[in-house]
Amino acid sequence: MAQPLVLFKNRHPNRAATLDEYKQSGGYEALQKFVGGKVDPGEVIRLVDESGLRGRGGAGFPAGKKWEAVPKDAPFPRYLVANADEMEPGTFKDRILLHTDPHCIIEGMILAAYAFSATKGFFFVRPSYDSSAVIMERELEVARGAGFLGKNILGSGYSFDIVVHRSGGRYICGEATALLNAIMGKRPNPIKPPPYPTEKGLWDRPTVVNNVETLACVPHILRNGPQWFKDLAITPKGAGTKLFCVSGKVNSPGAEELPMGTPLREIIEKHFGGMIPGSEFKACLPGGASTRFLTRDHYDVPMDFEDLKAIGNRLGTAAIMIFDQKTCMVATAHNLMRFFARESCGWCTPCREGLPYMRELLWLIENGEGKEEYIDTLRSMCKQVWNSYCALAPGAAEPVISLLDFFEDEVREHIRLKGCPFHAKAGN
Amino acid sequence: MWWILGLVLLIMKLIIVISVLFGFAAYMVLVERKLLGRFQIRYGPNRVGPFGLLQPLADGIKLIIKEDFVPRTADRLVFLTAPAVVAAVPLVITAVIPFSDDLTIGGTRIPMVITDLNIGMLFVLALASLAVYGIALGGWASNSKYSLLGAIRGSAQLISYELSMGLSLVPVVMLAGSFSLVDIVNAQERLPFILVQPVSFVIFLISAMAESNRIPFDLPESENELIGGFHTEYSGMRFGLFFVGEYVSMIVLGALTAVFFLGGWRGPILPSLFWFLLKTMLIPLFFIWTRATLPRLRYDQLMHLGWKFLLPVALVNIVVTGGVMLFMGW
Amino acid sequence: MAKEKSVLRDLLDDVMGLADSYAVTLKHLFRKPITEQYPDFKRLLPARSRGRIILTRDPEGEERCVACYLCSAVCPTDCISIEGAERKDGRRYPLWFRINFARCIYCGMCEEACPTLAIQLTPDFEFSKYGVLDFLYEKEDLLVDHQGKNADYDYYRHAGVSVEGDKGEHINEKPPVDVKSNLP
Amino acid sequence: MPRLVIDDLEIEVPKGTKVIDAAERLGIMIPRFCYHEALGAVGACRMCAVKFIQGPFKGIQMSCMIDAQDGMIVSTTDQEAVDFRKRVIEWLMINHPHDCPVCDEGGQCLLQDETVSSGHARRRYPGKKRTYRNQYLGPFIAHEMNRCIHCYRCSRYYQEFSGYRDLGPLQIGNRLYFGRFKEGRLESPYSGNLVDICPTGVYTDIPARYKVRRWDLQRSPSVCIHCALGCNTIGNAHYRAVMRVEARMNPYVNGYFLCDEGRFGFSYTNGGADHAQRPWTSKIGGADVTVEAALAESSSKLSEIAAVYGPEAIVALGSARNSLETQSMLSRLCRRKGWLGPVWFTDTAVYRKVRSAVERLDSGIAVSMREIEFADFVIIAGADLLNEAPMAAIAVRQASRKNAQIVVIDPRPISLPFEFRHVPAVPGQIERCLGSLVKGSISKEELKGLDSAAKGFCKALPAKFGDKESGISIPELADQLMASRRPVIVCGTGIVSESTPALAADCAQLLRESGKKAGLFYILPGASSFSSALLSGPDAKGFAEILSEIEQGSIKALIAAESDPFRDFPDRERLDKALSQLDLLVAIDYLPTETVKRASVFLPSSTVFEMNSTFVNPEGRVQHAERVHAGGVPIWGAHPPRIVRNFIPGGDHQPAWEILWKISAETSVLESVLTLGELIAAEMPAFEATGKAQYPVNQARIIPEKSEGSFVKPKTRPEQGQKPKGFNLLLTDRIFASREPSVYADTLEGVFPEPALFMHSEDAAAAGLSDGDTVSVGLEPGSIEVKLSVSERMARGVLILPRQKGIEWQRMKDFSAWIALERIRKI
Amino acid sequence: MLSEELKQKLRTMIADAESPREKAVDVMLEIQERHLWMSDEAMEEASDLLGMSPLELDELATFYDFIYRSPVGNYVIHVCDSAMCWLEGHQRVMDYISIRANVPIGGTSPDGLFTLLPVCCIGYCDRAPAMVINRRVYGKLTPEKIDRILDKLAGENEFHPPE
Repeated sequence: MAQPLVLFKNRHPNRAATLDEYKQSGGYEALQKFVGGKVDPGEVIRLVDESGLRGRGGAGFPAGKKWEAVPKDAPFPRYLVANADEMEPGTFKDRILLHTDPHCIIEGMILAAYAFSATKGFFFVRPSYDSSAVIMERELEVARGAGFLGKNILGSGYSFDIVVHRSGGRYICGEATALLNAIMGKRPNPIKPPPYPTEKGLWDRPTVVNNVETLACVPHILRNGPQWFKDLAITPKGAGTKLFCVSGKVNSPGAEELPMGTPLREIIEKHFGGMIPGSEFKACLPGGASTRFLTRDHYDVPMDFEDLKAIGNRLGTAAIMIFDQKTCMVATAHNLMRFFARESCGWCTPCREGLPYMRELLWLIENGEGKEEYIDTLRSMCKQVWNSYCALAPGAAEPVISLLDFFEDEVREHIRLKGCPFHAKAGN
Repeated sequence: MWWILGLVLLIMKLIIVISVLFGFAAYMVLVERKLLGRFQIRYGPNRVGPFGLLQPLADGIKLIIKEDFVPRTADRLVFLTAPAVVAAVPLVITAVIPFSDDLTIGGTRIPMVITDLNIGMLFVLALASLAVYGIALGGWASNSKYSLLGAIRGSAQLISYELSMGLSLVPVVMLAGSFSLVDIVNAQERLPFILVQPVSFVIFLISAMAESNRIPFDLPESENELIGGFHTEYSGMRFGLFFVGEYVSMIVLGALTAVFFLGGWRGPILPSLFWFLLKTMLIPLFFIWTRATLPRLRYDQLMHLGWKFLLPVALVNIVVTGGVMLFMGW
Repeated sequence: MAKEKSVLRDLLDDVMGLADSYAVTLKHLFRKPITEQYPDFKRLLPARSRGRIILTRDPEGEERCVACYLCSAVCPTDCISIEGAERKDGRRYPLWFRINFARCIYCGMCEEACPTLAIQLTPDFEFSKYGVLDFLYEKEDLLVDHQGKNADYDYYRHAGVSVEGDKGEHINEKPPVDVKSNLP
Repeated sequence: MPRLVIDDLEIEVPKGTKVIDAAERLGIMIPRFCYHEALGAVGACRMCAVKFIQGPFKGIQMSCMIDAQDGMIVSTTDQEAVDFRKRVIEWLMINHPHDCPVCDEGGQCLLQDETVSSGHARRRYPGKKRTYRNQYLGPFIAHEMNRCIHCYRCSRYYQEFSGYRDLGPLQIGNRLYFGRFKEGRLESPYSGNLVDICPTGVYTDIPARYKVRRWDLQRSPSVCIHCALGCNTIGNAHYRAVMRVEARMNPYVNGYFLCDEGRFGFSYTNGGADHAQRPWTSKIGGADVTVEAALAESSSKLSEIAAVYGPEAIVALGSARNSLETQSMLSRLCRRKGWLGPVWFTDTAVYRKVRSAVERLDSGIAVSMREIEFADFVIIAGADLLNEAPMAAIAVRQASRKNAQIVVIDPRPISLPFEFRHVPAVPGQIERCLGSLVKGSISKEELKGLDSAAKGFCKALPAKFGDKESGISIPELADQLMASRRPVIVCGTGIVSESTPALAADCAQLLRESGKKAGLFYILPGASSFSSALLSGPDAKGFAEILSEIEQGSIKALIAAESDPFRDFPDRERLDKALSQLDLLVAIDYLPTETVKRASVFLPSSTVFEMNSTFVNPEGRVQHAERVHAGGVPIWGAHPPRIVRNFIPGGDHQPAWEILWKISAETSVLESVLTLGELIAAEMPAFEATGKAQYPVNQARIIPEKSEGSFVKPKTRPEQGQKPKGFNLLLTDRIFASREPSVYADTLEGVFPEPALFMHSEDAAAAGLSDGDTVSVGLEPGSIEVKLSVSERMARGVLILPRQKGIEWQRMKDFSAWIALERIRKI
Repeated sequence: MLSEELKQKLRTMIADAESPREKAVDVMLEIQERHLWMSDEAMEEASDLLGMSPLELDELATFYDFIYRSPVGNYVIHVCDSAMCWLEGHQRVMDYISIRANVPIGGTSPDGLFTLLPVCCIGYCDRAPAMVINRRVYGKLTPEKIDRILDKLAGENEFHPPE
């Protein structure tokens, strides 16, 4: 089957597609048709809803539903936020997308904004993607020049503008409510709904936060129809394509656009050049650091929201991190836990104190000071951090849960040998 | 002339008996403490004088020089006299106790009894029940709940055991055919009554123990619930009188037991006075032994024992004795 | 008749029981007393026996007592009174510390409660005086120049509050958090 | 009204009640750290986890985050929930130091309690403990960050509740730090509440530092007497000294909190740190005597004077810190013995303002501080809340947090912990500004619906108040006022004109008649000024009159019951001279005042901590303060002696009413009316309604259903032409430094604001003065030298002079003065 | 300490925003461009511009990774130490830079040129190991590449001394 290219069809090595290139590939047609044609915003929502587009940021919430949640009589101004603050280890799809086709995102943002009559858009970008922010700012100016952005878009009477908001850099800013706090210049602690941001978000106004990839899909859906989008996927329940970022022990790490539901084996062996010489597939994280390990047993699982859910896992951001047989899984889990412990915002106890606790235990196990009872402690703590305020701590527990599920022998080996059988120091 | 001699003799006898009695009582305290110590595998008092022999002296001095304290709300007169009653009663009883064979000096038989009353035993019983007045008055006059409780217990206990005590002595009288203690001693020329009347002896012994408020019948005092009972409020020599009274009455009861059941001063070879003292001392020693052995009875047990056991047994004993005497034709 | 028999048996049992106990006491009468002649012969008491109370010092020679009031709180006879104060360097100490030994029942609860092992009971039990006020022991009387039991323990090495020096220098502590640190 | 089942107990709670509160109503205390009723739920600590068995939520959930709903079945004792809570404690304890013995919170520490109750006793965490460096946070609060469990209560209280922005969370993750940007004193005058709010010992009380444990304290409910509001407190005493004062929850008055002046200003009762400042013993002519001697002396001297010169040669002074009992006794004695007085207020004008304020309150219109929190428009007229009644500012802030509009009409450079519109009007213009604001909010239709009196009043209100003068558009504010439902007028009684309190009442009444739930709240000058105004008749003599009578020689004796004219009277020289003419000056007090020093007979009285006493707050709420301890020279700080005594050193004090009764030799005063409660009831008819038999009365309000006399037509005075080149000198209160018990509290000395004279910057520029200059203000009896502080946020043409320590303001002829420009010189 | 020109620039920046606080991070990043790190004085002046208290700004400054509250060198080298870079040897990269540029891990080199800090995932997992230097990313690091980069940066610095 030929690879259907939707988001990446204007991919050029080492540069982003220009406005003209984008327009040639059918860009801004949807904008002309829907905004320019003053189509009822409800229609936009209906089409996107029908296409089965689900949030690409990790949680997989249907995009149309989110827009619908904005009350019709909600006060103005309303805000749209494009979340390009991907900080999940292994994930870099938004960067690739930004460097490939910024106008696709811009158009997506305008259309999404149109769907619930947003008046201002924020493009929230992390500091290490400064190059992306620069591209975005440049292309926004281009779009404004072309009349796609700003006051009275395409003469429709609808006005919308986008500003780039640079973050100071923290993983928690990727969480929608924390992100809103960050934009407002408050400490980026998550806020537990209700009220939902779609009712009271930025400055108590309705606000929708969408992932960049989600927004990029919108123009294509509107141009080609929902059924077309649905058919792109391999699995019946999936919809559209997905940017898979593969990193680790494969020959050509990077990001590729593949249909939703492409099996793991095919992704690794066909699209990313297979394992590097001398390496064997041991495990992978299918959707960034806050998912569970997939082992050799899951090698043929289709990569889709529902199929992974069926085996107790999550597609997350579809950032596949591949580990070979030379990798110590305890050290890997420790590294991930160190990441999460460091990036915890410090709001709630399980995350602030529980994650460093687990990191300490993993570190001791890795360094040969582990005790058998640590395994039980880790197990029960993995369960207990689920009662934390936001999803960071449960996400952090996922790799450890699967470490204890699939690699318990390896953990016990560490304890028995009083050291790491792989002799790979994890670093602190 | 006779009556002068009699008076002199009487006074001499009184002085001798009382001083001997007090001396015995004082040393009885030491003996008790020493014995209790040995029963409990320790020494007992051994610091004052050799083997603690001067301990009674020290105790006496201590009691005399201690503050004599009278509670503010006490009935002063009664409070002050009560200990005297307790101490005096056993002394009076000794008047009728023959303590030796008659002494013949210059052809004159001097009876070794202060006075040989023909109703001696009734006298003894009557006075014995007087002792409780001391306790009751002392307890009541103290105006303290502990004392009052102790006094009430004392009276109740006394009434309960006086009865069986008296009944236990009926066979003795029946056998001796006289109330005179001298006659009773004489009646035991052949056999001490203990052999004839063992049941009476046991009842008498138990009742005597109860009469003298000794463990296991020390409910009127019971230190751990009534903090001394009737003498809670007493101090100094007044307390000492209660104390001495108890020991004197112990000795007197010993003497009575000797007279009623052990054949009085009778005994082979050794002088009769010695025999009498020996027999007299046996009973206090037994009391001390009991004190080291038995715990205090509960009040209901005390009543149970007195009314439901000793009294019927004593009655049955009288009937049996009477029957046997009738049958044997004595 | 079985019933009557049993009454007699009961009586017999009772009498035998009494006889047994009399026999026991009688036997004891002839045993050698085990009494120790106290003032002539003094037994060595174990270190944990509960006699006169002292206040010990930590290995650095400082007063161990931090005037936390736990001993006075736990004391069943209320014989301890304290007033806490603060030294210039922030260390807590008792401005005065008074034990009324006339009230003390040597139960040792204060020692058990003491978190710094300052208050300790010693085997010194020969403790009698002529005046009741002489039983009021002040800090000067209580404070000794040694560590008593647990000689090595130094509360301020574990406390987590710094008296001298910086935070994070106590046992099992990390260096203090630098709020302005650039490290992630 | 949702019904739910918690631990097999069913309960019905109002909608919006959190499950944790529903459980509390059932007596089930779910452990919590971050949740606090006043601060709301944020779900940070995760300690209040319970198991939801049935209902819209399932499994382990935080009970503070979930509103009670129908059909919920909740178990707090479910093993899973218990295990989780135990784990949370373990997590919190992995870094908590082992310092309970040296921590002041030990014994009253929520963390300690919940750690013990969770059963967590052994440290399993193999790692090391995190440590932090502490910050200096000023003389009240000690900071020990190592103990922090990161519940965010402090920053939420400090920033959100009290509105100050210099303490908050720094850093991230488990390095989270609560502190200031730089070390230094906390800006908030409400910082003491951090001690109460912190569930563990991060913030501890410095005045009580290392002094005592909670279990050793004698605690009693008390009432704060530092300002008029009557905040509820708990007095804590130990070793004959008051060790600390804590806030006592009263939902209608102060909520859970207390200002720093009330919390830390207690040391006057101990005589300061060295206990020497309080006059402990009775004195005759400066020499120590027994109480009996002093009583006999004053008693006989008084009857002598009464016999020779008649009873009207004796005058009694009271004050705004007298208890209700003392006031009633004073008033009774004056009447029965024929003495002059009692004179409660040194400034007769203040007395008249307080009286007119008190007369106008009724239960329909008087609001409590709690009700101010629910206002949607607050007009503060002539009151500097932060300085005059600090907790009222906190109440208004709560309204402001709920988006209420706040307007302050006051000439002073007011700063408040919330956003407000400041109309810097000079005192003479406050009425006009208030009147035009209220008038502007009455729509034409509403005006038609009013009765004639109200209509007349409304019409007579000044129509316009120039925007030029205020820089703020009154019509715009009036429109907002028109839209509001629950406006509240907070009116001061300090710098305002005599007619302003009544006008404020009329305005509130007018707003109410126009269909709003309007409220009225007065800021009165002292703890018991409400009751003193009730007790005194309309024809009471002012202190100035009394003074001239003394000067004339018709008054020979003066009884000062907890009263110090030397503090309040502006002309010290005159007072000095007059009082030295007296034959007898009896001072009854607990403070080392100037009057006490000069008294011919001095009798020590009890402080609020040493007696049962009653105070009435500005909304008419009668509040009873119980005795905390017996008093006496504190044992604290020195080695207690070993001698056995049957008296308490310094234990001679007795309640002022008792002393008065004894020196009056009027035994019948009490006997004829039998009880103190009946005495009060007899003196104060308003008290009757609360039930005199139930003395002590607590929390009843003694204001009438309906007040008399309203809608007095305001005087539409013509605009007073600005006198050329001169200033009106206004005397004001300042937090910590000017009220009576506070200035004798050495605990507050560290935070006294710098003495300063305030002036508008343009006025200053015109006079050639600049900020920070030391100026000399020439007055008739003498001149005052003080530092100048200029501000743009105040009225022009006025000088604001705080009556605070460090300013010798008592060189004025009267309570206000007109200062010509040229009399202000820079030195 | 901020120049008037910079202040003016920041003021216009702030004026554009919905609320001044929104620009807090941008203001701090802008100040860091000129002054490398946020000193206390810079914080106070910036908070003044933003209408926040210094503490409120510090709450944000200490929260974020790329705002420096301690002095840093002209070039802040952030070496990623999250999963993929760790797998590909971030420790070697760190050690190499540390020795090569004479800079302690977490500290600044004596010449004030480089500061070496670890950082959480920077989103260049496909080019691991990676690092960010002054918001520019370098991936697939090898010793030779690091040499080249450091030499170039050191060279640039001679011509453009920082303020």
